[in-house]
Amino acid sequence: MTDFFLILVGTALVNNFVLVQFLGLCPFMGVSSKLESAMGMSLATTFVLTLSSVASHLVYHLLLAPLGLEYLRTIAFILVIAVVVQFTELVVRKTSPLLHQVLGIFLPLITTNCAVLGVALLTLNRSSDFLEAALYGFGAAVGFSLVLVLFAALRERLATADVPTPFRGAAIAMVTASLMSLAFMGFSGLVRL
Amino acid sequence: MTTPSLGEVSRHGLWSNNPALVQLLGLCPLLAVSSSVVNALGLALATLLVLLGSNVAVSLIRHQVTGTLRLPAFVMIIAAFVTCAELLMAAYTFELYRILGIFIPLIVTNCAILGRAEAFASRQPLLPSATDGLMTGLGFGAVLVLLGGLRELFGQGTLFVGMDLLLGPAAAGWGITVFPDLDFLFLVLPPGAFFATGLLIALKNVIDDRLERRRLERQPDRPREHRRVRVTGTIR
Amino acid sequence: MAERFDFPGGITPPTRKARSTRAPLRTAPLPRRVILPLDQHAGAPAEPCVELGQRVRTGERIARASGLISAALHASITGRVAAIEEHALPAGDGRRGPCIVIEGEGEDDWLTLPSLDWRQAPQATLLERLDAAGVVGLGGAAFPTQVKARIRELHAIDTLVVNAAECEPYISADDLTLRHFAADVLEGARLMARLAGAERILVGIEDDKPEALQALQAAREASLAEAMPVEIRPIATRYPSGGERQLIKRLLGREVPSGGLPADVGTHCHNPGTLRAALAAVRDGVPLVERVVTLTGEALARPGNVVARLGTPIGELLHFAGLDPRALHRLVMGGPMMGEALGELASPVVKATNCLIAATRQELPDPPPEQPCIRCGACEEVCPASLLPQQLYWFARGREHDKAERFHLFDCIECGACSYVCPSHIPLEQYYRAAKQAIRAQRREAARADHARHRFEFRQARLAREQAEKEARRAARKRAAAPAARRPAGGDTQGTAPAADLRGLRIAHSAATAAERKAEKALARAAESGEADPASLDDLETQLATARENRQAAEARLQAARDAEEKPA
Amino acid sequence: MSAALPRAMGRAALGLATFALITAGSVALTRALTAERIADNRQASRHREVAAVAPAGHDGRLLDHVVSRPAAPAFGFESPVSLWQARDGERVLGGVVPVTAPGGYSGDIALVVGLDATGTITGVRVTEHRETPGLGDRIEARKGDWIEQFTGHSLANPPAGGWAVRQDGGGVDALTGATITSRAVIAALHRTLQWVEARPALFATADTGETP
Amino acid sequence: MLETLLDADLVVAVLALVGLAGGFGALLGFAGERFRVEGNPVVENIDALLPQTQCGQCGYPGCRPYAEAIGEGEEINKCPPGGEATIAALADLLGREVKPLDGEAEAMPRVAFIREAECIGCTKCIQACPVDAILGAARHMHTVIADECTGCDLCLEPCPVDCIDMLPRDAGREAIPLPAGPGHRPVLPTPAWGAALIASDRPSAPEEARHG
Amino acid sequence: MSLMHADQTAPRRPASTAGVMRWLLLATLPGIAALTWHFGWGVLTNLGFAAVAGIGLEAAMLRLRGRPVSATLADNSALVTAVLLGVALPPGSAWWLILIGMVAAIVVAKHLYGGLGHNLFNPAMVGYALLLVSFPGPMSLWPGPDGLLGPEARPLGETLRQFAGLTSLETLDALSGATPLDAFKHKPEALMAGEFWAGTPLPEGALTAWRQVALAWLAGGALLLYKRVIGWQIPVAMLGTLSLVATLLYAGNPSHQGSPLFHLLGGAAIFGAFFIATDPVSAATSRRGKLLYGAGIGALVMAIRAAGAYPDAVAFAVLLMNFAAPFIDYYSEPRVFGHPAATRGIRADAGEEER
Ligand SMILES: Cc1cc2nc3c(=O)[nH]c(=O)nc-3n(C[C@H](O)[C@H](O)[C@H](O)COP(=O)(O)O)c2cc1C
Ligand SMILES: Cc1cc2nc3c(=O)[nH]c(=O)nc-3n(C[C@H](O)[C@H](O)[C@H](O)COP(=O)(O)O)c2cc1C
Ligand SMILES: Cc1cc2nc3c(=O)[nH]c(=O)nc-3n(C[C@H](O)[C@H](O)[C@H](O)COP(=O)(O)O)c2cc1C
Ligand SMILES: Cc1cc2nc3c(=O)[nH]c(=O)nc-3n(C[C@H](O)[C@H](O)[C@H](O)CO)c2cc1C
Ligand code: SF4
Ligand code: SF4
Ligand code: SF4
Ligand code: SF4
Ligand code: FES
Repeated sequence: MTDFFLILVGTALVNNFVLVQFLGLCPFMGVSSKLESAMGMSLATTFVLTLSSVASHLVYHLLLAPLGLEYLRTIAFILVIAVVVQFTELVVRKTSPLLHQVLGIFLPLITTNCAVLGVALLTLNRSSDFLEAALYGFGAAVGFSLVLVLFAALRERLATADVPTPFRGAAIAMVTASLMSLAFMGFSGLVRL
Repeated sequence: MTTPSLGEVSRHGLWSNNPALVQLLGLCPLLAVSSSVVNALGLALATLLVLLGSNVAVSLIRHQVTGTLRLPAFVMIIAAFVTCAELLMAAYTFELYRILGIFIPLIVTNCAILGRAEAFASRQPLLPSATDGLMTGLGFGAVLVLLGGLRELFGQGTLFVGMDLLLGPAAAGWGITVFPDLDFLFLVLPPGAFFATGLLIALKNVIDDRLERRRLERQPDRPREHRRVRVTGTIR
Repeated sequence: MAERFDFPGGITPPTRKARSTRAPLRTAPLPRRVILPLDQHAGAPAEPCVELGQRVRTGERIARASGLISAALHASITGRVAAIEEHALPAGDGRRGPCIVIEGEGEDDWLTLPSLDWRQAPQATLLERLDAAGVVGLGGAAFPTQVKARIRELHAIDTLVVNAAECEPYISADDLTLRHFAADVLEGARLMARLAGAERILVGIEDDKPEALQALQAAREASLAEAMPVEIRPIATRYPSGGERQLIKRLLGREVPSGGLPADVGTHCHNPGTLRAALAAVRDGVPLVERVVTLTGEALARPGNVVARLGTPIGELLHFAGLDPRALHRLVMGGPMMGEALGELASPVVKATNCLIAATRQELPDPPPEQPCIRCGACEEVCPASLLPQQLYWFARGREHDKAERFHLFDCIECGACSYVCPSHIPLEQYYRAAKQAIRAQRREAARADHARHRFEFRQARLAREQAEKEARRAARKRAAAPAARRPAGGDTQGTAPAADLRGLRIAHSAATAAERKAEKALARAAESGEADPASLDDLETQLATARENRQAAEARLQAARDAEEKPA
Repeated sequence: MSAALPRAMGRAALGLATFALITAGSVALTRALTAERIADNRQASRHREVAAVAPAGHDGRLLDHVVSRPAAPAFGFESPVSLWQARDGERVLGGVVPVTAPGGYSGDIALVVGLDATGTITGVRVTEHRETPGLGDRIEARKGDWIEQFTGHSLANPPAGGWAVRQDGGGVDALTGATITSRAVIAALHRTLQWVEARPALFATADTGETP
Repeated sequence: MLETLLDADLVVAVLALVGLAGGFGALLGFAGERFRVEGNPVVENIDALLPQTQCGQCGYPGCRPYAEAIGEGEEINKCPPGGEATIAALADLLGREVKPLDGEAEAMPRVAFIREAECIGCTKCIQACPVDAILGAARHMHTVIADECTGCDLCLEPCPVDCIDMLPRDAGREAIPLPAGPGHRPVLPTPAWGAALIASDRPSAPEEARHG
Repeated sequence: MSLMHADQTAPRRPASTAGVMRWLLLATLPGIAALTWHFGWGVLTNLGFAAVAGIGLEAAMLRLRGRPVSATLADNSALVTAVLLGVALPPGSAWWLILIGMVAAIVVAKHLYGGLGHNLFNPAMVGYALLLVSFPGPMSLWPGPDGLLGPEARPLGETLRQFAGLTSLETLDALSGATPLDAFKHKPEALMAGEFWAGTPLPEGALTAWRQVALAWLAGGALLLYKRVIGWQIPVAMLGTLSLVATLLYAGNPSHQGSPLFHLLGGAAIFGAFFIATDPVSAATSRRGKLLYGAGIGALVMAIRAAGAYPDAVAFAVLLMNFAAPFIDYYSEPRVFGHPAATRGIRADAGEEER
């Protein structure tokens, strides 16, 4: 139990994907100017990240590893991810137009979120079992969602700030991310993974 | 979509639509691997190759693949290129391969690559696509190396240390120590990566602003073109 | 004194009322000329019903109400209509508006209405009288009293609240009204209570007005025989306990719902001045042509309260009170919290003018420059609506209107308590006022755009129908021309396509019919509820017309297809 | 509809399979062509690391002499140890032990420790770590000479209690600002030396233990 | 070369991935067919944000076609009647950058007004008006229903006798300006009493005080 | 519009932003005095140079941004930032350290965002955290409590040399260079809390000195509360949560954890609760939000103190909660008058999936 908790805290905060590990930065910068969108994106990412982390785990341990094809893992994983995303989108669009309204534009973006592939590859490195893989994916997603949503709220406040012209927009967002990452340094050493 | 001229494609890739500074794509490798010039240069080269290859390949098959299969097909092409690049690096620049580590497979999801494939190569013929790949890759690489230099110089006080990993023993002596006792961890650590990128973006804004102002001085006002469609018939 | 209920927030600025309460109530001299704006009440402006040069008597109607919410206007002196023209209004932004100007004859020749016994007269007569006398609320919003009194038709009222709080600094008009006419005010309250169907009267009065309180109590004692119970409840002085929502909360513990009216919680709230005016209109047949105005401020030598005719130029009134123009720095109509700073002395006293402050520079200095908000939260602590003024400020400044609305901008009563305490001297309520106005404009534009879209769709549908009908006619003609034509060979393979087509058209037709029915129902529902404004009814009509056109087009197409299909017998 | 579904599925399956064929084929081909070279690289790199710490005078065939030793959890070896013997002909000069130092600042630190037959350290190198750049990463030989200071020391030198950072009362200067990393490395070295002492026959003869 | 190609490893690799891809492809094909939806809700949302002036200044015949074009990647800054507000709303909806308007913003909302004395009743303007805001029959004078007119000025050009004017629409109550912000004093009316007594350092034009 | 203003009638609350800042500065005096008394001239060199750098940088930035310089400087906020950073740094820090910190605080954290009122993060703490991360060595070297005038006091001259960067505390005894939290954190793994205290590797009187300093800050905090410069919500929530967590930890494992009192008085908790966490600009703004915000800081401080790499964590905890503040603000609107229940958040329907 505590192990699971530690994995969650470790992946979500201490080794936060976005601010510490540098994964998933593009959607982090791109989909954070509005809180609403950020929430949609977090929801979508959490779902896809957990699912594809599990699926990749299965593909690796049931197909690639037994056949000695570890070197094909990148291709196989990215295939899994693309299909998971595409499939999710199709299903959501049909079954819940409302959810699609929220998640619609974000789902395709997730394919190119390197956090998704990153979590698949990192899970491998840690050679964890199935449950851990799922947890790892989920923890990473929670960490991603957390900072994305908080960052979006910050950026909304930023929109009314009197920022010097050259720094308006992406530049000040980067500086803000920098300060956030500085704050996250405080977590360092909290959980050793 | 009309085919833009090669010059325009180049200008877009290198400056006005630079993937790293304007589109904010490919940020993960940009920030993660820019702590020194060598790492940056290594990843820049790998990315450039993959970008070029994938743009060419996607452009070639652009009429064959459509619909739901497009995304999986594109990423598989990219993944194939990346894996090949990874294998080749392992075979020929082993040390660098070890340093870049997880970020080589992650080139697959470097959003800039899929972004270019989707936005450009899948709609344009071979030559512009290849140029776009090359120029975007160069633009991305330039920012990467610049950032690497900035962080290495002000974070550790050195420049070009360890170039031999990439360029062979001949480059072993290139490393220079500019500020001997400098150890400004902030720039070496993640926060510094974000901050330096922010500074570069601001710098680009300043330069753009200057250029724009100069351009305006030269030709003060552009006549407003009037294009208007009459609405008298039915739509749809 | 322990109060059972209270509203959140509030401030206690210095009251500065003593200056104007020392002197007894006086009557201002009859003005030689009055300027009567047509738009001095809430709702639509009145319409003039006099001609240029016509002689009018004091109390004669010169403009009539022009809509559901509007009020009549009466001549406040005897004389001739000298002009109907644009004139400076008593407003901070220097607005001008249409006014009737009456040149006086020097004498006061009254034209009053027959007096009524409010205990006997039927409700409808009383309401008519209030309407005819142009009585509006004198507590601030100048809302037509007659309209407000009709509340009974929609809500059950149990308590009539007399709002004698007079919470703003400087103002003492209600204080003096109560000191001199407490009995009238209570009788007026009984009148209004009867109209509203209330069972009791509750007077809320701040405890800084002991004389008024005494007068009220005496009047209450004197009328104990009346059936309607009257309760007088002094409350601790705190701004803005005179806001009706705040007062009702404080007296009764009831919270007027957001966007609702006091009537939603069974109350009805009136200012003492209004009650007196209502009584005068009914009992004496005197229309609303004069009111009590507080004249105060350090720049006046003889401050006090006066009974002034409406339309009296403000400058004249101030000179009567001994204005020292050199000392005058700021002229304010209303209180210093919610009132408006005026730019000139020529504008007239209107129905809503309860107070005129001629302040010196030391008294009401220029507001200091605004500084950045540091989110200290002082404003939040005093907001009587429990809003987050600091958040609203940032949203208003950033023009983030949907967020401002999400944070309940429209629950702000613009009391200015937040500005009063803000250490950064931000004129917060001005931001809110601007944002509210912008949002209203935006809503109007959005409604316009929607309507334009519907009109456009209607046109498209109309064109489509015309086209389809033309085609149907052509098909019919064709069939008539060649009735016996044989079907071409291989008709089977071709036959499937039109059949599928026909099915599609039939589906489209029934869909169009259903849409039409739906539009009809929507329109009927809106028309029935009686709450929709004309514009939205119009819009619904357009939508119905569009649906109709669509249905007709589908019919025509179906007909054309059938004609083409029709097998020769 | 009923016919369209299998058709669409078939078409999509075929399309994606074609792509898989092309992409996987080219990757597999590249891999087939480079596999040998990569393996060589790996071997060479390992050799370089091992050679850097091995006792001097060996015959250059370090990686050929792998010997296995059973796990010794008390000394930090959780699983059987495969170490490389440095030989000169039949004479065993010493060996190189791969050691994992747990409790680094962020994760385990992998080291190779070279020892001569007397149990004296002939060199230490960090092979893998995730310590902070600029702080903990100065344990790399490339970035500082901190790691060199252990060469020539043994269990008895410094004397008892010396194998600890100065802050804990030991005799080793920690890297400034990276005491945790330093502590982890020193503790691992100390344990390895104790292990070597507890197994005096470790490097004694060429054929002790099972050679794989 | 052929040897390499027929290498068992290689064949296994390719087959495995082809199988995987085939399976996934079928899955996608299934989903694509099974969960097909028509229409695009995004276009509806975009259309709702456009001003519905139907003027065609965006280069599309009406707002809806422009909405569809935006849905397919067209720039969002081409609608002059919408102005900055519409661009901002679109950017918000689509998560794109706000760009300056391509063209000139409308200064203020306007309505068409037909000088009825000059109208010859040619009905050309009726045909041009996208919202049926013009009333009239052939050879009778026409008039504009001001409440319905969107101010698109499409009726201007077809008119053979140039009898149509665009007049400013009264925008209801004047907008209340936001205060000037930090560093500025709130604007109060300039006192206009006893002009001789007022120090001359105030801005003398009352207009300024009113609007500034 | 409101033509009356509270400053005409000032009750207890300071009536202008400059006044607010002035009271804050006044309230730091007891703390500064106590620090100086125990830790010597270094406190004053820190403060002096930080103030000079702060005002200089603020003026430079204002001029660069084309804003009125002297009028804005008069709001005293740059001075507040300088003083707060100055007292947080180890006494007698080298000038370059202070300068880098002030640049981070005033230029990066404040003016890149638009100056007073616009910054998202607490400027002083940005400066402090940046220094802590970049220069862990110099930042963890506190001098021993040698006093200002006593026989062991560090002479002014030596402090000045240290300030000029000519000597460093590193050359002195390592153990004197530690705050109690620092020393406790870095005690060798095996040492139990009891043994640590028994052996007291801290110089005599260090704990007392720290306790007295904390109490002096408390006195300043009381003044701020009395003058209504700060609300009670943040300090109470923060110290309450901190004590609660510390008590739980201590009850669970008294042999390895510091006591609650140690956590309250041994570090920057009191100072942080009254002077740092209360920075209104970067904190949550609603009353309800402030409670959450303060509690978050308290919990984070304890989490990092108990398990993280840093001995004290007020700066990081404050920055982390600054990060969360706008989000908290969206979700902490009170029940508005006339509404049946509070409706919070930007979108009621999408608001739930967060965690
Ligand atoms: C049926 C009815 C409708 C009313 N509608 C409004 C209205 O639309 N706007 C308004 O300001 N007051 C309206 N009132 C009057 C308010 O209750 C209130 O007395 C008036 O706004 C003056 O309030 P104030 O001075 O606090 O602003 C209405 C009253 C009644 C009985
Ligand atoms: C902040 C605020 C303060 C008010 N103060 C008073 C007041 O002191 N006395 C008063 O009669 N009305 C005051 N009003 C107006 C009342 O809300 C309400 O409109 C009035 O009592 C209705 O009575 P009437 O229709 O007779 O004017 C105030 C309104 C607001 C928003
Ligand atoms: C960003 C950051 C990274 C750090 N990385 C390491 C590290 O890799 N190794 C290490 O031993 N200490 C690291 N530390 C420092 C520890 O937190 C702790 O301060 C140090 O180990 C003890 O300091 P000392 O050597 O000055 O006593 C790091 C500190 C920071 C701020
Ligand atoms: C109660 C209070 C606490 C403050 N705390 C800080 C602080 O911790 N750090 C800081 O840089 N400024 C602080 N300030 C000053 C000011 O708010 C700060 O400079 C702004 O954040 C700059 O925009 C404080 C001000 C007040 C009134
Ligand atoms: S009182 Fe003024 S400075 Fe304080 S939060 Fe409110 S608006 Fe901002
Ligand atoms: S003006 Fe509005 S926000 Fe300000 S205190 Fe009054 S009700 Fe609250
Ligand atoms: S320019 Fe704007 S208003 Fe005109 S048709 Fe295009 S979208 Fe509609
Ligand atoms: S009347 Fe003229 S300007 Fe008005 S909507 Fe019709 S075409 Fe446009
Ligand atoms: S490179 Fe774009 S998300 Fe990582």
